[in-house]
Amino acid sequence: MEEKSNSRTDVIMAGLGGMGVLMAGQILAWAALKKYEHVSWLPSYGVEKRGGLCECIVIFSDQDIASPLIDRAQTVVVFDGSQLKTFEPRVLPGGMILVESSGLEDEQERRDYELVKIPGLEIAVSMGIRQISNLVLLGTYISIRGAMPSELIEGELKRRFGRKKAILECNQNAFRRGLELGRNTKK
Amino acid sequence: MEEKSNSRTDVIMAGLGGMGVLMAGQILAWAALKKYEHVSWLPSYGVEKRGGLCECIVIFSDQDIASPLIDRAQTVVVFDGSQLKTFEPRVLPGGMILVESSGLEDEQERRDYELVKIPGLEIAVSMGIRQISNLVLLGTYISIRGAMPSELIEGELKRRFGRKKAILECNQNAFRRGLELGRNTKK
Amino acid sequence: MAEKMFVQGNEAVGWGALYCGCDGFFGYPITPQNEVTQWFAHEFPKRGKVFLQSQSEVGSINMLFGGAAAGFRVMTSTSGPGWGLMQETISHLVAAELPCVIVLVQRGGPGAGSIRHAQMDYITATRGGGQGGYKNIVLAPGSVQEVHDLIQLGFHLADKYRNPLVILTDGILGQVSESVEVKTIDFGPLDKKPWALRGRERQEDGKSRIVNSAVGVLPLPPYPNYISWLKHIEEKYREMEGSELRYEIYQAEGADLILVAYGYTSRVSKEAVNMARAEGHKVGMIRPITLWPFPYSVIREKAMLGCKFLVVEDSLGLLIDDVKIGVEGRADVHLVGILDRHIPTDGGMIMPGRVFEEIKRLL
Amino acid sequence: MAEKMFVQGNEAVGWGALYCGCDGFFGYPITPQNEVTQWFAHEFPKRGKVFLQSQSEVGSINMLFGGAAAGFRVMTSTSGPGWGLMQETISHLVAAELPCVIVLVQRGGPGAGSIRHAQMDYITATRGGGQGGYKNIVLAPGSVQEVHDLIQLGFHLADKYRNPLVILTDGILGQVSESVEVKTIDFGPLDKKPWALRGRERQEDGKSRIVNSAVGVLPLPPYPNYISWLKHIEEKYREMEGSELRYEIYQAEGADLILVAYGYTSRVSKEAVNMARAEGHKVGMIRPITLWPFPYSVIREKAMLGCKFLVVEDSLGLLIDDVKIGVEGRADVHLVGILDRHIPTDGGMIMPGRVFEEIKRLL
Amino acid sequence: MNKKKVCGNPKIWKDPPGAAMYCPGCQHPVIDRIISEVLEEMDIDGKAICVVGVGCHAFVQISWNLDVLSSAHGRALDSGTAIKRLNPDAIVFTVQGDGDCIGIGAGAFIGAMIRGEKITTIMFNNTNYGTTGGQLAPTTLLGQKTATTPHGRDAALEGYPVHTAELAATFKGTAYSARGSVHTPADYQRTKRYIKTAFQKQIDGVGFSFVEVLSACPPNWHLSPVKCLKRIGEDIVSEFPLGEFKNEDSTERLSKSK
Amino acid sequence: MNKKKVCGNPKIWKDPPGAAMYCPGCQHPVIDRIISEVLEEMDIDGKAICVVGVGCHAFVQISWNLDVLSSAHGRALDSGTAIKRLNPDAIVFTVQGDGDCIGIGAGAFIGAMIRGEKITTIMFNNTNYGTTGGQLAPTTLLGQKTATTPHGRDAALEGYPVHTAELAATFKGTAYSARGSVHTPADYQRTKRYIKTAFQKQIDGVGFSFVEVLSACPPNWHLSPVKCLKRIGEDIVSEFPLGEFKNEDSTERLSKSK
Amino acid sequence: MARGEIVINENNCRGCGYCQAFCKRGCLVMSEDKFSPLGYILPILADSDKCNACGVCGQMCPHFAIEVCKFIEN
Amino acid sequence: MARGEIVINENNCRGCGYCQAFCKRGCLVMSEDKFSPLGYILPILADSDKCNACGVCGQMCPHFAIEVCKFIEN
Ligand SMILES: Cc1ncc(C[n+]2csc(CCOP(=O)(O)OP(=O)(O)O)c2C)c(N)n1
Ligand SMILES: Cc1ncc(C[n+]2csc(CCOP(=O)(O)OP(=O)(O)O)c2C)c(N)n1
Ligand code: SF4
Ligand code: SF4
Ligand code: SF4
Ligand code: SF4
Repeated sequence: MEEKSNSRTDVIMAGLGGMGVLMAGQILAWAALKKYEHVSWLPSYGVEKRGGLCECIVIFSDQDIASPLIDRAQTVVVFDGSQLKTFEPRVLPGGMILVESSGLEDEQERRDYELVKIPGLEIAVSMGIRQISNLVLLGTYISIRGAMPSELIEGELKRRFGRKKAILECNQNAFRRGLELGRNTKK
Repeated sequence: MEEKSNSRTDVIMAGLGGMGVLMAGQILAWAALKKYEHVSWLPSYGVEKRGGLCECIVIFSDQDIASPLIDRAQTVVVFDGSQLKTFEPRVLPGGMILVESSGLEDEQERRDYELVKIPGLEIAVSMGIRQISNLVLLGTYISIRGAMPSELIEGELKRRFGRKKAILECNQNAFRRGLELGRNTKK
Repeated sequence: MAEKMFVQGNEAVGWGALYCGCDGFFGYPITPQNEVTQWFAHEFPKRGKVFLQSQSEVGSINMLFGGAAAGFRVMTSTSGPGWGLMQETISHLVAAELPCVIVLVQRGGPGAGSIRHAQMDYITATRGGGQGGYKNIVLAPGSVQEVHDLIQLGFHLADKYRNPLVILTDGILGQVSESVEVKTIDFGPLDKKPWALRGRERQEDGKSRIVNSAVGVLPLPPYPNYISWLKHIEEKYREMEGSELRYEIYQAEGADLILVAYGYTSRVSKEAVNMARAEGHKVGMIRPITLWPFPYSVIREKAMLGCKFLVVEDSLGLLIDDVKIGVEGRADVHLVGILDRHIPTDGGMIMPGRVFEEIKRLL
Repeated sequence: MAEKMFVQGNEAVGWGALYCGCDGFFGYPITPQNEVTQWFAHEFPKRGKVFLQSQSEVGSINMLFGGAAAGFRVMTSTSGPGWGLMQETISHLVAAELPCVIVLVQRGGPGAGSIRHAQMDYITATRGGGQGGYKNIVLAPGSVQEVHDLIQLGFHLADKYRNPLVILTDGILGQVSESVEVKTIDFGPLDKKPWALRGRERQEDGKSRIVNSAVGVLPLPPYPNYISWLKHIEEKYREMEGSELRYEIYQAEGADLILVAYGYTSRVSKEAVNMARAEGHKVGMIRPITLWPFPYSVIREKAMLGCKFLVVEDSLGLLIDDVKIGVEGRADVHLVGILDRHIPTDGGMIMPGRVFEEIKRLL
Repeated sequence: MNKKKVCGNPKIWKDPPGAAMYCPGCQHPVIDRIISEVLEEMDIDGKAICVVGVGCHAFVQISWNLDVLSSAHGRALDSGTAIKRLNPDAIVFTVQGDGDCIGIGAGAFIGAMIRGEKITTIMFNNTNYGTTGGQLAPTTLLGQKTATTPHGRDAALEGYPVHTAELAATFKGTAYSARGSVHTPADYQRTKRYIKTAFQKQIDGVGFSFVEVLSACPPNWHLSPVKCLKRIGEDIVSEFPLGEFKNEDSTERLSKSK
Repeated sequence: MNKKKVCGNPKIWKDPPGAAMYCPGCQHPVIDRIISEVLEEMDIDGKAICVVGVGCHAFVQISWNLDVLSSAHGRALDSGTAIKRLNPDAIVFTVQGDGDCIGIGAGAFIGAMIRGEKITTIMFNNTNYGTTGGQLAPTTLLGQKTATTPHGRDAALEGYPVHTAELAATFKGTAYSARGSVHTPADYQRTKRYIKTAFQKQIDGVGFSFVEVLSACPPNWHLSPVKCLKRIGEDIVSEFPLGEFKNEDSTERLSKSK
Repeated sequence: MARGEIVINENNCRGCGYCQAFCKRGCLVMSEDKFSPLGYILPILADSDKCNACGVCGQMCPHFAIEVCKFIEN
Repeated sequence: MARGEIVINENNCRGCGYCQAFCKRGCLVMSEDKFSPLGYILPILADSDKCNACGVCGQMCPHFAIEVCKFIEN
């Protein structure tokens, strides 16, 4: 196990059911375990099978996590453009929202946070698999926020999909495209 | 309906299950209805099908009956001689216990009440029907205590058994034998 | 038109129900309420009303769920384990806002306990024994006449508030016979249950209805979501608390000691109060008739005057918690409970003499 | 030998049970506890232990009745309506003195209510929802680690007192993943359940055993009658109250306002306390770990010092009654409850921000 | 040239439908469509009162323009019994899942059949508990993997799939019992006839009537919808044969009844 | 000349017996005697665990020198299931009344048969609820007067008597099902053979085994004990035929099971 | 001549009459005036000589009130 | 020539593919790149001319997404 870090990161991942929001959060949480003493992942969703609002909160820290449930986070990643308005209140002043640009129609209303638009779905479709836009967004988040070394995520992808090579590869590719995109966006 | 009376009478009828204790009490209570504004009948018995302790409390009064459940009564009628000891504490000082003489072995322990022994079973057997000893005791009780005019009981017997003539008659006979016995005992 | 009868408490349940237009009774045998079920089996079918013996108490209570949803006045009665089995659906009845009357003839517990009387279901009756926290109005008769009367009030209040209602009696009140004036009591008009299921074409507005208890899963008009519906339920409770409190005060004026009791032990307590007053002691009684809502304010008022309290309850102590909530630490609260039973026959009961003894000890 | 894992609260139930020698799990699907049942379905059979899906929650709880009577460590888990259905037999378990663990992952009620989290079963868990008035020890974990730990303590205490025990969690604690140290916790030795049914020839004394819950009907040795048995049960309760009280005090020293919460809202409250302390407010928290027995004395002590109380509970207000009993009118008791939920997604939850707002309003 | 609608929403179907609740390829709403058509064609929808169980099959309550009661899990027949007894003119039917009806609901089911309630039950058999994530049901096939039988149902541990329609037929109080499916258009029509006959028995007062209908549950079978239909046509109908198991003649029966 | 006891208390019968609980002429204890003899003859009393239901049939718990669990009403098979699963070496059997088993207990009964629990159930059928005063049971005969059917059971209202042994036989999980009676000495012996076979199925692990036994309940039938036996021999056996309804061969079955 | 012995436990007997009904040889008949301690009519041994110790009365007695022994010559 | 008309409600369709499976004339086939608002693959009318308005696609569609009309000459 690597040396444990000395900071706290929190992020809300949000979108509609069926988009891989919860899984992106889980990958992040499991990756964080390698570096942080305290990690929490809290999902929240409705009754509908698909298309209902859905979110998860991921926190990793070297200190006790008082509550895995928080009102607002440093970063909010919105996986469905149409939901920006719904989740805008959830970012801390001075924080950042990463939003999927496809479906995005809402205007940014608050001015106290930074908004970054990511064409995750476009990239995923260009790669031939719509379902992996969640990893594109995860990659972008990692590289823009520097939440943790990207190797930790890569490791987690291997742990998770190691036995199914094709799936592993396409997830890796999507994640790396996201990282790249983040690096370009960041500057 | 006759004119309502102006007094209170309470009696505990007790014995073992299967002896007609509850029914004797019910006949008394129904009869009392004709004369008293307030009447209560409260049975109490155990789980056993037969042979378990069993009692009922009958109260009739022209005034509100605070509790149909009372610790001790003016009169206790014990339908099984073997149970005198069990029910002796239930009579008020100055009161009376009428006890079936068959099976009676216990000595009277308290001296503050009057004990009257009645050979109810003997009489019933002599009449050819063991089961009607309860009416013999009821008759004795009525005549000794003058609890109510015996016609009220006769009326209730008619109401209750009117349609079954043979049963009515043997109950009437037993009750009258009891009355007679009481008259002789009283003096 | 009143009729005078000499009946058992369990039978008075039937007469009360009959005279207030109960349409159907659904029940399953259990001691000590069998006379209730049997009364309905004998008296209801011949009057064109429904009596049905269910296959279990889960059956009975879900039959009420259907019958109440269809707009009928329906009821059941049970005891002990049967009460335990009904808890899931009582909660559904509250959630679906379905009026009905449940008679609980209390016996001894826990478990199968005893088949004889006791007063051990106070908490589950007043606070809801099933899932999710809810309230029923609980009426506790103290005499056979009151059994008859409160059944009728019970149906009225259940319909008025669209909530199940519990009549809490006990094995002794069920067995005792007293004379009763049997008649219909008028509590005023009620709406015609426009929400009930009758088949769409029989609805006055020709619109279909849904009745369900899962408002958080499939929202029910007019409530857009779970929380707004909960708010409505909560408001209904506040309204019941405000309007439906009922109690009897007996000889409590200037008392140094006040007994609190309901059901059969309230009769025993009355006798004990009489015994005490006869000897010149200042003793009185408060008898809650509604156990929920509970007369906290009445208790509190007396507690502020500095008297002591003695709860007489045939249990290990349940009602006593409500009395304690009422006095808020201002007065001592004592208990004559199930362990104080005198044993004249099997199992025993709380006797007036024992209560009087305790009164004397406390004064 | 400890193992570190990142698991959901619902899965931690399984790991805790496995590491303390649970022999069998009997359950029926219901949201939001399905992960518990599925964990056992996957992990128990391959380890030679019993997993069985029952035909209903009535089935599950009566399977515990059998398994516990046979001397095994058995458990179930459920939620909402399933909890309602178990009430009859939980009462029988108490009466027959059968140890077992029931995990209740609370969802919204009443009725079918909502399939998501809530904290609305406090009363039925702490005071007995079934017939006849009884008590279970109720343990309320506040983290995934504590879920794992308290399951083990739960089995120990259930066996020690021969009483069913309830682990009260909620849909949020069931869903959240945290890292957990998985290992066997040693609570000391227990007897070998000499009362259990094993078949007469396997009994050490060669004598047969009876286990029943109807002591008032068919007396069970060593209790000659119903009342003597009730006395024994009552004494056991007093012993649990004396020995098993557990709670956490957080930042409560010299506080002007004390939050009281358990389960997921205790985490939310902790965050709110931190927020308040960061702004210099004197705010603390009392977290009951045993909900029954309840830390009345701890609450009373603080109330005497003159602080206010704020109960944070995802319900219409149930725990708050116990806090009120504790303060005995000496302090104001406020509630942030289910109507204060924030709605980030369907149904909403109580958020730290809302609690902090209320803290500021009250100070 | 005019247009005539040959297939659209049934008249008693509310718009927008609650169909959004179902997973892609779920066949529950297909059965709902059949029931809708039958009620309309028999012109009994106006006096119908439906009691739904708890499960995905219950979503229909928000789609139907019928009076509907949503019962406690497994207890639809208890609630339906009281409705029919109190309001004998109503057409009372229950819509239940296999878990709801013969799992947790077996007590109510057996009770209603013993009493011979004049009610109609349509049981949607998808061989698992759909709503809660595909657990073992009494109807699960041997070898079928579910959330609670990860290695497939094993007769030695979990017993054999229950044949509900055959079971229902054994009760004297049952007037009609059949099993249909909707995995082909022909079966759709056959099932519709069964359901129609079942309602007719209720109208004639002959006794309890029961129709079990097989239904695909793609997410929990871990198969694509189209493969689910193939599975029904092969594995499932060979375990659960389609057809009528009892069809009691009304007049004959009514004269026997006393 | 010596004496040899040919009939006395069974060895596993405690003295004094709980027989005082029964009404005169109740045949429940006669069935208890048969079970005692079978357990002794098969030498399995030492590892037997009996689960009794709630009702008069449960009084036997205080008479038997066996480990006995007194279950919740109708749930003996749930509790028995857990005992057998956790302790497969034990001989687990339930003693239940007809009301307990197929009335309130139908859910547990059906569940156990679907799962094919390796348990034996002896159901005492006295066609009513004895303990509570003789109410209608699912087994009550048409026309029979009970405390809750004062004019006799009417098929139109309360349905038809349920045939539990035949019903049990329809489940694949059931290895053995029979109905006996004790109204003649010959039937006593026949019933004893049934009960023995039932326990043997459990020992062989073939599946669930079930024996229904008719029993007289004089006070609730409002007949003298001797007339009760006549009623059994005439009316009751003509409604409830005696005999074996299923006797599954073990070896064949076990090989089919997977 | 009697080949067996019948002992009736009068505490247990509840006067049901099954023993009389099932004794094909008429050894046991219900009395008219002999009562048990609980008040039930008791059977009496009308003709004990006929008893062949078949044991049926004991088996059919629901109240465990009859013990039957067979005489064995040895 | 088309004897009927098929209208697909794209909001309701959940891409199950039953319409394609049951249309014996091949009128409806699943697209590869047409998505519904909820993200499901949509069927397309491959050959509407062949439609004889049998209505089977509509009946078998679980999501009430298909309306079928028959042309009537009058
Ligand atoms: C008493 C109770 N237990 C459990 C549940 C949870 N539950 C909801 S739906 C369901 C399963 C339904 O399965 P089935 O009846 O087969 O219907 P389907 O969803 O497959 O249509 C369960 C167990 C509940 N609502 N109530
Ligand atoms: C849940 C519940 N409901 C009702 C009862 C009351 N009860 C006790 S015994 C009994 C009937 C038993 O009848 P049966 O099973 O036929 O047995 P029998 O007495 O005839 O042997 C009933 C209803 C109970 N104990 N528990
Ligand atoms: S889980 Fe199965 S039954 Fe439920 S909606 Fe989905 S496909 Fe239909
Ligand atoms: S009531 Fe019937 S079953 Fe019960 S002991 Fe008496 S005769 Fe036997
Ligand atoms: S069979 Fe038994 S109980 Fe009946 S009369 Fe004969 S000895 Fe007595
Ligand atoms: S059958 Fe209906 S839901 Fe399925 S693909 Fe065709 S139109 Fe869409």
